[in-house]
Amino acid sequence: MTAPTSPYTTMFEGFRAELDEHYDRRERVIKASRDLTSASKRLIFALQRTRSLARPLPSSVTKAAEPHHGATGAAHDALALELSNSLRAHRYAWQVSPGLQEFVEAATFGHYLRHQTLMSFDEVQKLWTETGEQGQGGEGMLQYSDYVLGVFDLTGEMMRWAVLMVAVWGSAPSRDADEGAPEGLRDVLRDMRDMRAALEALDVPRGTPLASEIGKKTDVMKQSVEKVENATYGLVVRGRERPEGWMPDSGGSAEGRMEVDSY
Amino acid sequence: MTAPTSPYTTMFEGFRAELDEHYDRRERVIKASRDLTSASKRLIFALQRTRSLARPLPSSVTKAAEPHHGATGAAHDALALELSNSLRAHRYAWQVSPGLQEFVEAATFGHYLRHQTLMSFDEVQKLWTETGEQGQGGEGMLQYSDYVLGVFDLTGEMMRWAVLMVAVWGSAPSRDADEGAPEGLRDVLRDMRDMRAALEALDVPRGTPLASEIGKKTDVMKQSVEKVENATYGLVVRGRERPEGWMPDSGGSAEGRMEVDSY
Amino acid sequence: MIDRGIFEDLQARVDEDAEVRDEIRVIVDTLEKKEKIAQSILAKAHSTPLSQLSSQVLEPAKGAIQQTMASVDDLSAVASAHPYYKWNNMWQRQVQDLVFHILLFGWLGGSIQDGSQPRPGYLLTIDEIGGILKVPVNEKQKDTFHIAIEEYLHALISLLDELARLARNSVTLGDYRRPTHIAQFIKDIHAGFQILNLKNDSLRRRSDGIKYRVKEVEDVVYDLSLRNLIPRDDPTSGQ
Amino acid sequence: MIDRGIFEDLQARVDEDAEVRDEIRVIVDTLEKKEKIAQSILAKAHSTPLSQLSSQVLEPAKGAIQQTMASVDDLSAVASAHPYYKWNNMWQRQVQDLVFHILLFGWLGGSIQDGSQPRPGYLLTIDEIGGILKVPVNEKQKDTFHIAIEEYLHALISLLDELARLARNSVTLGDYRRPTHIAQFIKDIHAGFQILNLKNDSLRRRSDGIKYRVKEVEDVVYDLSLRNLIPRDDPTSGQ
Amino acid sequence: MIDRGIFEDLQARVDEDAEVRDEIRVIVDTLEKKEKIAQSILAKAHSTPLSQLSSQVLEPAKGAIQQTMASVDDLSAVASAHPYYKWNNMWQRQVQDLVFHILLFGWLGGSIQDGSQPRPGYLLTIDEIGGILKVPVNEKQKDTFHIAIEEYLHALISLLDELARLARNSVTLGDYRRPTHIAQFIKDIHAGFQILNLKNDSLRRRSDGIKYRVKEVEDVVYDLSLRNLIPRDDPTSGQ
Amino acid sequence: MIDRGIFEDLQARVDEDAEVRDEIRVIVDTLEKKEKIAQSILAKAHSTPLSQLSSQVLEPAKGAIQQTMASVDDLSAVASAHPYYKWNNMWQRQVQDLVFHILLFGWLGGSIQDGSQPRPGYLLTIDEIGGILKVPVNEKQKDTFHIAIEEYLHALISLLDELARLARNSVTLGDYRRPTHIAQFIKDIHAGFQILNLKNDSLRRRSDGIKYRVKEVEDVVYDLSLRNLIPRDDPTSGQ
Amino acid sequence: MIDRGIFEDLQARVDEDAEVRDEIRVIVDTLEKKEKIAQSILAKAHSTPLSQLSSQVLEPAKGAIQQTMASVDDLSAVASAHPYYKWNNMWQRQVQDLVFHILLFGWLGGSIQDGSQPRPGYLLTIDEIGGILKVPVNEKQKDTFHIAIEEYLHALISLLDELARLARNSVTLGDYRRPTHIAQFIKDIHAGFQILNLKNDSLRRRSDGIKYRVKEVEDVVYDLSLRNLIPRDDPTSGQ
Amino acid sequence: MIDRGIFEDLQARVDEDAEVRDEIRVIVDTLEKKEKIAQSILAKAHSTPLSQLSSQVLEPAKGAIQQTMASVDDLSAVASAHPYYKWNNMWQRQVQDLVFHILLFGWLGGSIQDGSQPRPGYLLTIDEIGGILKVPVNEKQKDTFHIAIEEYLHALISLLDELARLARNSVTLGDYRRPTHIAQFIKDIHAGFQILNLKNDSLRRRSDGIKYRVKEVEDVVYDLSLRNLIPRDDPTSGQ
Ligand SMILES: [Mn+2]
Ligand SMILES: [Mn+2]
Repeated sequence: MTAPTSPYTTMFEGFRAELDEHYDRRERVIKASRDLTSASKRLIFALQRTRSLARPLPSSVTKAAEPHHGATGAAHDALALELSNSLRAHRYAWQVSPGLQEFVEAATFGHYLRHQTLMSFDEVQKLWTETGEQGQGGEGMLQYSDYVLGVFDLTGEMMRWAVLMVAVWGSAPSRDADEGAPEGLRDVLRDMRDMRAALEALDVPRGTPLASEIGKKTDVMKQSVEKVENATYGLVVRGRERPEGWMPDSGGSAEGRMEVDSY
Repeated sequence: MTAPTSPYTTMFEGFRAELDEHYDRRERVIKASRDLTSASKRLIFALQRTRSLARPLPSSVTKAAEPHHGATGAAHDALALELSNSLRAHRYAWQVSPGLQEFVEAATFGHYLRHQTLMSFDEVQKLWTETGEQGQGGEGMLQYSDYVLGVFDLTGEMMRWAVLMVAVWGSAPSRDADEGAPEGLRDVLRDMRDMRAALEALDVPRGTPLASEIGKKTDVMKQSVEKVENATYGLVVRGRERPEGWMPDSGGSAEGRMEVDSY
Repeated sequence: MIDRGIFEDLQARVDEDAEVRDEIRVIVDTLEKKEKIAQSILAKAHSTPLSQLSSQVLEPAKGAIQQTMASVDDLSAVASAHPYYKWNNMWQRQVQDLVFHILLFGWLGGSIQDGSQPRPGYLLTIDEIGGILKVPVNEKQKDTFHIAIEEYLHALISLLDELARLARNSVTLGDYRRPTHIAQFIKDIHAGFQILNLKNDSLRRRSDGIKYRVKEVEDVVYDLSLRNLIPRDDPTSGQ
Repeated sequence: MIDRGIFEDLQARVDEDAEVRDEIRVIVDTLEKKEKIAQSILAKAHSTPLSQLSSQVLEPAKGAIQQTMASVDDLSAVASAHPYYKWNNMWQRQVQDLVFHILLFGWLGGSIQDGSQPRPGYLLTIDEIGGILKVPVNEKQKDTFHIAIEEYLHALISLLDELARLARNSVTLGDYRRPTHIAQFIKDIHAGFQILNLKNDSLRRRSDGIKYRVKEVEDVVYDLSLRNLIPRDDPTSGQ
Repeated sequence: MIDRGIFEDLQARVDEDAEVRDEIRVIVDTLEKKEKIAQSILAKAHSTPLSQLSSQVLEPAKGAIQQTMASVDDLSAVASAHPYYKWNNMWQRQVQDLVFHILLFGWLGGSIQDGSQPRPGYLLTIDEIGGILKVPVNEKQKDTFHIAIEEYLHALISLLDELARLARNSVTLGDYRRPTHIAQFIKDIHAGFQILNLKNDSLRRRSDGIKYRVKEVEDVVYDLSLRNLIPRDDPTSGQ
Repeated sequence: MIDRGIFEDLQARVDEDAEVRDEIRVIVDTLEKKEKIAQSILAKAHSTPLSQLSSQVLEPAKGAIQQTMASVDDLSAVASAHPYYKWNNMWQRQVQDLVFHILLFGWLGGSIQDGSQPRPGYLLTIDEIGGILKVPVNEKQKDTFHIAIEEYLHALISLLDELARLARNSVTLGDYRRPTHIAQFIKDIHAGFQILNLKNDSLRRRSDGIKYRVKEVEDVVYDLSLRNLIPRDDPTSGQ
Repeated sequence: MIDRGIFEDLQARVDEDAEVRDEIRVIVDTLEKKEKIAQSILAKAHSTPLSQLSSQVLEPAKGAIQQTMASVDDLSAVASAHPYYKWNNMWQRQVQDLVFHILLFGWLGGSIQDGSQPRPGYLLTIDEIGGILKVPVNEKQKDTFHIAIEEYLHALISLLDELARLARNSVTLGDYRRPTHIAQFIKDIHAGFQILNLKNDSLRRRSDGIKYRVKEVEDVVYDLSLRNLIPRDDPTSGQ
Repeated sequence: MIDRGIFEDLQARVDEDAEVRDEIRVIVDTLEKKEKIAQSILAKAHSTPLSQLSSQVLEPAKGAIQQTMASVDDLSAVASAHPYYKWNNMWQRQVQDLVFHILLFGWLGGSIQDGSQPRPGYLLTIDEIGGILKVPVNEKQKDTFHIAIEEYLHALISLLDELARLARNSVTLGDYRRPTHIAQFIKDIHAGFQILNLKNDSLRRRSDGIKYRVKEVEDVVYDLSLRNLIPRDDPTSGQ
């Protein structure tokens, strides 16, 4: 025996069709968003191997990044297909946001390494629409809030890269010198401080979801800046022991040794 | 410029291949587990429309359930493919458990409605291996812990079903009488009490994950039993106002009316 | 080199959103105030005998509901200028309440359109609600203000809660006919909800409670049936 | 009708698991105690001049590590009788520590096999670790006890932490050659980790810290280089 | 260099606050103890037939309430010497309970002033409460101890909770008249609260619960009405 | 230089504590297992008619409770050899559960001592509990194992929870007399708790919940009373 | 029956509070915006060499701080019209931030009053802060807007956090003198806090963290001292 | 029916505990105040050259420590009248701090007993601490006030934290000898802790942190060693 049918069965069958479509689409969006997150994270890992700044990425990095670009493109196309109009794009914005934030993080990090400038929201949006493997798509999907939150995370990646740069290029002037230290390494600290100042100055109304997300990320961002400050501090303090006229590639001199002793 | 290659590159490339395979498989397992959860939930919704007990399911229910069986089978096959050996089955047990628990809930609920008995772990395991669309598979994937936790949730579905049964069959004896009240409706309460007693008596060592999951579900299970107790209590109290000799289908009598007045 | 313009652009977007928020807030507050008046009128249905229902409840309620429409117009106009799902949580509760009250009004036999004949026990469809409020419903393509299915369903559950209460109060008022109508209605709607596949959200939680509404009204019908109080001529009384 | 046998069967399974847990716990506790002895011996590497390293550290450490093998045998036997990933969290920390100490022992030039010649600065591979402990590694098909890649990588990170510390203490001991070896080794391993795609788990968090180890040893090499303290004959000194 | 006075001043202030806190605590504890006696006497209203209410409940309760007044005097004196909003959370619960019990006492027909005639079903106003306790009420300008309107309303909601319970217990005691009075009273108060736009605080949350009290007493009236148990002379019986 | 004895002494102490913990753990686990048997027997009280209560529930429960006593003896012996407050959190829950089940057993009319006559509805005092378990109670001076008054009160609150549930299930079993006894019992205990000034701990929180149990059983009595189902000889039936 | 005035009065009061809240909110939001400007200017102190500090940081910061004063005036006027402790949590964070930035401005050598000579390293007292902002401080009797001593101390702790960071960045800028001044300053403040018996609140928690700031600057002084980088004329250089 | 004595007894017990708590609180507060004076004197060790240590730090500290003893006497008297483990969490922090400061005082070369010769670098044993404070230590049988071994070890870890900081500050003060002594001392204690199998509590967590102290002092020794700043006569200088 089963529940009696009712005069409203047809109406509810209509509702069921709509709701099932909605829930199924949400599932697909969640899955594509996870794929986008995963591919973007791998892209960032590949980018971290760059040892230059404001120059085209070395071919080894671009080659390593290649498959992840493909995965990003596939995720983009899946999302563009599901979120093909503004209504849907906003309806599933919460589900797709983690993936988009990670995409922003990867895009802006790569851009920074190549140009030493912060990629703008419009540029990221444009890149996103061009990311698909099957032509353009996904317009209006990437919100400015995704951009802001991705830029917060970008500071973490900049910190990881910069601390390592300070380590291998700063403290050991006599080694690997032939590869050449990147110009403007210390400008990274200036850029990070500028970003910190700009992000802290953002005036987001209390009680909004964006404000609470920013609240969660602010401390980590500040710490990232301070980690680079500390690395730079170490560079300066140690650098002061370098004797007058001491050259990295000269291997030091007897006077150098004495100089040290007399400190 | 890029990070220098190292003598260990080959070794780490091997590690990367292994780890990427692991992470990718975990993603696929999570996705299939979500699909299994979703299909099982829809199966349960369809089963809730049953109005009989210990009889074959009515065709309207089996028909409504049909597509969800297909979805469950697809999820099963995806999981069986990924978790094809014992090592993998246990490695991703945490990720697949929510889906399997929901499968147990749906399987045991359907079984209870058909037979008014609790489906055993072995029976559920067997059903799981036969659930695939492409022959058997998935042996050893469904753990007894999944079974126990699914049975805890089963009490919630039994409660939903029983309270509605009490409502439509118990309190309104004069209506829909032609469809016939299920036999043994009040036995459901006995069965739920037996399940409560058995589940409470389970002695699981403190500090294990199973103990903590059980801890989270125990109160809800108890409340489900007590909700059915309360519904049955109402049935009894109200039933006591029925005049001697009053018959549901007689539509009452003049004396009945007077009887009420004299209360 | 960090371009300050990037952040100025972001700040401008944030400020723009803040303005939208304020604009919507004002409209929603007004809607809520008007809604409360409709609510307090409709609440009298529980203590008003059927004979006076039209004059005491339905007529005044009609006026009150019409008052809310200006706010719905305002809301629709402002909201349609922005992405629907970016802001809809700001008015969801109020719109659900309004739809609920229109459903109750309609179920009691009220009619917004002059001249249309009253149909007590009638469930206004989501399209009819949209027609009354002059807004689209269940919009899937255009990013415009509309009544979503979920909102209609929430309102419908509120209606069932209210009717279960009304069934008992009808008995207190001496009306032994209405409870059987209500019982059948609630069971019909319950059957409808049972074919939905809801996720673990607030709609699922609320729909889970409908079975208790079924139980409550069945109990009332049982009480009346036992005492032979159900009028014989009622085709749904189950005699 | 609820069949009591169902629950008796479940209880039997629960009890069986509890027994397995107890059995593993005892073995792991023993392993941990033996491990601590190896650890305390290897800790002396920080204060032992290179010339005495073999007699003061490596020889005693070799004995201590051999002592742990009986426990690894026991663990392997018991664990292989049950699903690996059901229980592996019980011994992960201890096995990682043991692998770390074998890696350190090997890096310092120690060798478990008699007669094999010492190779200071050598990184034992995961297969060699498996050979020493006589257990499989990176097992993907058979559900048996093994050393997982993640465990090896955790141990490797611990080795880098320890070597960064050793670089400074080497200077204190007057050994100006080892820091440059350590620096190159840590940078090489760091380059390896950089090609991994790690998820947000404990391995990711720990590997994130390797850059600070790189920095620490680079600073030591810089300090020595600045003072002309790096022996000229060292091919890795970058002169 | 640094002015030590800052820290001494802070310490003095911390110590001063601790003293105020202790002083208030002692008074509030005493008030609470006396309050509990009044509470336990008034609790008997649920099991005392109307005929014995005056002698068994109202008379003893009057004495108990009078006992609390000395503590209210003390509290008023101490609290008025400090900023009201800095400390008021220390006594809020106790003062609300006291006001609740005076409201219940008054509703049952009790009267603190000798000679005034009993008015069962009467709601004491906030001003009358202030008069009884000899403290200001709803003070908006002067920063002195007072009964805040929020406290009065919390007490009023507690009264509704108690009366809903009393309605059922009245039936058990064979009093079929009181439930209809209670039902009307609760519905009147409910209507008052419904028109309010409260902010989202504890008062809002508790006032949202009044609808359940309404339902409870409607159910009692339904039960009585269905069985023709409501005395005919009752104008609200709905017959 | 550093006295190694400190660390050896600490290790000895840590090991000693671990041993005590293990020893107590084993006893408490055994007690818990036995307790669960008593619990599952007593749970049948909800589905056993009064006529079969003695044979189906009380007799088997008596045996089960007697089985627990050996564990209580063991616990008392071991625990008394160590500071009570250092370890008592290890057995608190189990002892509270045991006391609760003995209270329930006694309330249902069971008696541990052979020959003593059953007194259904009787509350065993803490001293009687101590007598049954052969351990001191409410010990204030000697640092020995005992049943603390807080444990007794927690068990008492558990009893009230269980009895409120039993009141409804009694009606289902056709017993209309027990609910009124339960109602009176719960109200008496409630009155006792209300007079206490407990500090803000778990006992306070749980005792605050007794009022909901009172309401539950009052509702049952109301349902019976309304339908004239309370046996006439019952003095609390409200007739 | 029920006095509707109660609810009207409550609504009036709720509305009034809402107005006060809105009024304060607007002022505080404006204050916060201005504050953020001051903050972003002062943040440049970390990257500005001493020689340009006055023109690049202090001058612009002075203007920014002066801009905030109008908001403080507004806040003081509005807040003083209402009980201080009812609303003070609305502006606490902003006022603490403002005081912190004025303290930092003053410590860096800035001066609000024209003509007064700069005193780098100087801690503005709470009275001086009050003088600058033209509001009372540490008001204990009058219930008026003021800077509370707790707010000053929170700001002071924020200053220490900032100075610890500044000590390192000063070195990066080539200023080896400032770290020793900062070290002495932080240690002096730390000594002051240590003597306090604070109750267990946020001030206590934050003051517990000062010891980590002490350690940080001691490390900087150590690094400079070890390398003989501390200018000789500095009395705390440890030579 | 219900024995009221149960509740009176409970109330008496609750009140009694509150009194004990208050009594202990007062003593502990006094102890804490005296302790803070000792702490602030000993804090000067970080900025006082060795030559002035005795007059500037050790002499005044001795007096301050002696002042605390009266409070320890009081505490011992009161605490011994009650079960130790029921109340010991009330004074644990203060007693640990006191023991820590006595250990630091002793390590710096201070001596409470007149005439005994100073032994810088000496670690007072737990028995010596007990002798100084005139209380039992590591009491296992009698339930009396005592210094627990865990408290001593917590204090010891605090000493290591303080000495790691002192090592750097010694360099700042131009004392290049003390760091190597401290390094050896910390490494010895670390070796002691490493051999322990602690259970997973706060002592375990804090002892896990000792390795960072080891690293800190090794870094100082490295810095000095690299620059040839370690006095040649030092046997641990590693030259
Ligand atoms: Mn990232
Ligand atoms: Mn379920």
